[in-house]
Amino acid sequence: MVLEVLNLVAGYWKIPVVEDISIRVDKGEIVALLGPNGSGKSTILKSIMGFAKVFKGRIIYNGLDVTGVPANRLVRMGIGYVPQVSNIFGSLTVKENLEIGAYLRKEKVEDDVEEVLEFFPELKGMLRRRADSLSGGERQLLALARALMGKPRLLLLDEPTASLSPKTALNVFSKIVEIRDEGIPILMAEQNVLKTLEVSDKAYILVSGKCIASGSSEEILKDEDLGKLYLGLK
Amino acid sequence: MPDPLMYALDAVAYAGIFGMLSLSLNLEYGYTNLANFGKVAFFMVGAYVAAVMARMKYPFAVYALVASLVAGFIGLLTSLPALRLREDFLAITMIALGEVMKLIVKNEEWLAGGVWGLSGIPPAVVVQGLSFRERLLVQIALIYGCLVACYVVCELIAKSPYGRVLKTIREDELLAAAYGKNVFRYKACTFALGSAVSGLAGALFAQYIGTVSPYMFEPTVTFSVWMMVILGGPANNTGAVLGAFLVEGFHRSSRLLKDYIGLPLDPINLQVMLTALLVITVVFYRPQGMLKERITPLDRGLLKKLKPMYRRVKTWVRS
Amino acid sequence: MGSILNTDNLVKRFGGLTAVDKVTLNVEEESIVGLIGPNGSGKTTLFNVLTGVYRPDAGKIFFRRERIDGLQPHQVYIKGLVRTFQTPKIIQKMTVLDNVMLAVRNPGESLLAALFRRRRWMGFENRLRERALEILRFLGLDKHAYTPASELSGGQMKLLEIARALISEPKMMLLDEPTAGVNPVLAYTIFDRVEELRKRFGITFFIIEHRIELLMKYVDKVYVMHQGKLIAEGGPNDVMNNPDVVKVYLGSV
Amino acid sequence: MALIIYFFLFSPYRWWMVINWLQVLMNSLVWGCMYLLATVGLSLTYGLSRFPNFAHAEYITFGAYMAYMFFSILGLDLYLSVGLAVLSSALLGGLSYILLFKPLKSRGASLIHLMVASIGLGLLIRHTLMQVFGGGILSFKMIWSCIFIGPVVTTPLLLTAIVTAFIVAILLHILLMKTKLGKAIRATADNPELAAASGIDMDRVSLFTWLLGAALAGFSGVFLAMRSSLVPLLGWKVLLQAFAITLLGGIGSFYGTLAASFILSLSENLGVVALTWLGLSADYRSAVAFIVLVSTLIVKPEGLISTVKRRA
Repeated sequence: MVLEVLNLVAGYWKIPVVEDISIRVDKGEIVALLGPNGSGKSTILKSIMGFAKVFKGRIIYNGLDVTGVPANRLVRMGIGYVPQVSNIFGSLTVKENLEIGAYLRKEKVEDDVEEVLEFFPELKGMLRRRADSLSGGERQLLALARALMGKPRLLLLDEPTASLSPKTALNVFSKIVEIRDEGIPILMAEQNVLKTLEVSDKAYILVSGKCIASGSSEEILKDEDLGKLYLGLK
Repeated sequence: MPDPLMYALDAVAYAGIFGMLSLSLNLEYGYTNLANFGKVAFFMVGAYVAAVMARMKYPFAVYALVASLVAGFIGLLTSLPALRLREDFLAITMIALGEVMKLIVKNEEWLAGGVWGLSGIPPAVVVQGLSFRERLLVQIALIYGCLVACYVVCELIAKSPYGRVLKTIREDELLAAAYGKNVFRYKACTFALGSAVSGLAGALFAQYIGTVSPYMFEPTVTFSVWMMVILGGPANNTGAVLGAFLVEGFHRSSRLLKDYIGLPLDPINLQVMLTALLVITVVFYRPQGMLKERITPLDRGLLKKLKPMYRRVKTWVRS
Repeated sequence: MGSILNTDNLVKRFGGLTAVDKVTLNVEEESIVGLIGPNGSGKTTLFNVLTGVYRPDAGKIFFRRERIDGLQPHQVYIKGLVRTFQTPKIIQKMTVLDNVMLAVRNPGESLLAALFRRRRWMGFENRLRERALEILRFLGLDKHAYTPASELSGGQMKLLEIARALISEPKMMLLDEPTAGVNPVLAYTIFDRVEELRKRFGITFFIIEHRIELLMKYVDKVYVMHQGKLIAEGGPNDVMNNPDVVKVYLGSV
Repeated sequence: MALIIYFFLFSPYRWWMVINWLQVLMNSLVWGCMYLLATVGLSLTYGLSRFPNFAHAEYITFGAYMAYMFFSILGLDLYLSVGLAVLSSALLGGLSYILLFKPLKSRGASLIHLMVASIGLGLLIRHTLMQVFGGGILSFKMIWSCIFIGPVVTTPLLLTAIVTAFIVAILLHILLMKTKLGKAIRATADNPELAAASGIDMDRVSLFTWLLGAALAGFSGVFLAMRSSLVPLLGWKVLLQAFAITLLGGIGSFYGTLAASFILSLSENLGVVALTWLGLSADYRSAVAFIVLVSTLIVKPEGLISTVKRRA
């Protein structure tokens, strides 16, 4: 078991957004957090990273209680995080974005850049461009690549395919599967339910901050009224 | 050894003048969150306009009015470019304005006497045959008359729907705009009013001291006024005046400390250093100031009348 | 009953991103209309364009047959179109009552009136206060009328937002996620109140809501937004059985 | 229009011929270098910590006084004195960040409170210096021989200043663009949350930036004081220019600051020419900075090079 979230109550300022959520991520798994927007998916990821307020509950990573540990130390412990918006450094070049991803490692990162570029050939020709000149899909790939540069042992992805065209989204999904196959477990919030269930191993369905269904992706996918379940209509 | 009573009265007069500056900054910063770091510029404009006009033998009422109008107008004009932007831009613009205004009075000898300043400004009220002390008392009466007027104006504003709009703008500009308030106009209006009050304080200052020179209007003056508001309590007019008294008392006592205890420090340096330390301490440990902002409905008197009415309505609804 | 708000090919771009893409919609008078769509589909941006926070790059907005595009937010408000915000915008350092009362344009809001003609606005203020108390009672907040707004709970803050929007006697209200961060019981209360307001005062509602299960019980019509475009409209059942909508929410395989 | 051009070029009073334009250019270059050193730290800390540090002026003054102390009072070697002065300035900047601004930020102090605290700190430093060294005018008893390059007069000090500024600019370029630390500084200024999520320790990066910024400010102070004299208002007198440059260049942008420094110094020197022509006092040169400041706010509030993220 890599990550375990126990009875989490989290939110912003005074308002809890998610209530009593428990999540488990095991080795080599893609675990999906699904639910309409406002259901608290992002909040869960942010509270793991320490960007949202944890009112109750515990977060355990590799057997250590990491509740309230600042983000830069979590990164040092091997957690990679890709936020949904502003997930790149717009005023830096693509190459610099990648180098910042490997900030914590002392050794030369040139080889890693090459390696990650093998993984994301789309980024190859644009290393010297300012990152805010990239298109939406390229930004998302860059964000993923940046997180991978840190050689994470757990990756948290917040809606990696939001506002991407279907084709680009498919590309991102296939990258995510490849990352999993490299042995990095992934906890991702997603809105593309069907596609996500197809690639994920386990899923939690959240509605209005509560978990209304969980289980292996196959089981959930089999549910005939998936749409209604997902929107909380069932 | 100076006359201690005179010294005390002088301090009281100063506190009155600075009380007005403090009230005006409270209006801008405390209620509207406008960072006017150029308070001294408007104070100086008021003082110089008053000095020039008083030497031309205009009566006090006229030159005080003109001084406030000119200061208010300059305030309005220079704040416009920065008002739509973030508060730090206004702060920088205003601090720069203070320096530029000083540059003008230093260099325009024909108008403002250059580095030597203007002297021989007659006091506003001249009564024949008064002793020095009595004349000082007349001055204090005049200054406190103006202070009370300013206080009343500020309180009326704070306890009116206008003040409620200012507070709304301070907390959330977008909210104010979404509920029909022309944020820009309110800010500009408040800034102009605050500057005008500073101009009036400047006019009082000029006729009280009898001479003006560029060296009286250093940025430390602005800082003292900020100190008064922050120490007294932003968005609390009583606090602002209290702050003025406290800071003035603090300044005087640090000077006395030098005179009577004989510290080997320059009094001005000591005063500024202690003030700076105090302000940092207050910002650190009590940013809400001595007197907190009161969270009450607009008009207490009105409320008292209203509560029984509210109760009556309640029983009526229940029956 | 005619239409109260309609837009014609409304466009708003941010750099290369088209946040609102040729939106043409029509809200009937005295109806409750929902606006749903996945995150980042441009719903809140649409609200911001409608209320003048952003200037549209193209297209027209008509409110009661009057052009309102290009107006400043405070001018839009004066026309009778009022909005609430996703995260409640509550002035912490005011009482609950003042938080409500600030919404109304008041003769005492001019500097001169505040100083010299106090009689004139005080009467208005008193009447306004009574109305505010009435509205607070309607929403169950009257007990807290004189407490600082910072002492309210998250759900109560949402109600306070609605109270504030109500007192301005709008013709139409735009509610941005009125039930986000609110417990289910209170969420139903909020929607019950909305329904009641529509009946009693004839206010039109346009509501962004994520709790689709809740929204569907109350609305007359739903618009579905996706990547800045309106992809479906119609009654709740039609929309929820529309394959395009399901596809938007569940994604494609 | 044609008349004006005709008058400008062929009028018998060709006043502009009398002016040594090369000298004006030279002065602009010198001042641009001084401004660059004085401003770059202000701009970087402003971009990173998101508030204008008014005490930056006092880092300049402090550096100058420290150099004076080491060189003229303690009689140390010139280069050593300057080095020590720069170090002590850096120390002052670092301490003010650790002891004042960082705890204030973590307490959630408002922007205005931060600005007030920085003004307070500035006054504290300035008056402490005045207490120790007196409020009068001091000077580094050094005599600079004049060097004539064609029609241009200069001194070895000014040439050194130019060379130093260019070296510093190149080093800064290398630091910010090529090293890991520099990239971390830019990343943190760009997007603090993502920087933290990349493992960057924001406190360390900020501390380094404050040290660096104050060190450069102190360096510029040494040159400013050696050029003319040492007064307690040394730094305050260039603060207006520093802010004009920061806003014109774009807050937190190194290249913007670089360009804006020379733009401002050129416009100031041209302004002085215009002022003498109009018969006004040359003291008004700092009004040029004010005009630049205000017009930046009106025309392009984000500055020449915006590091602030654009939406989406």
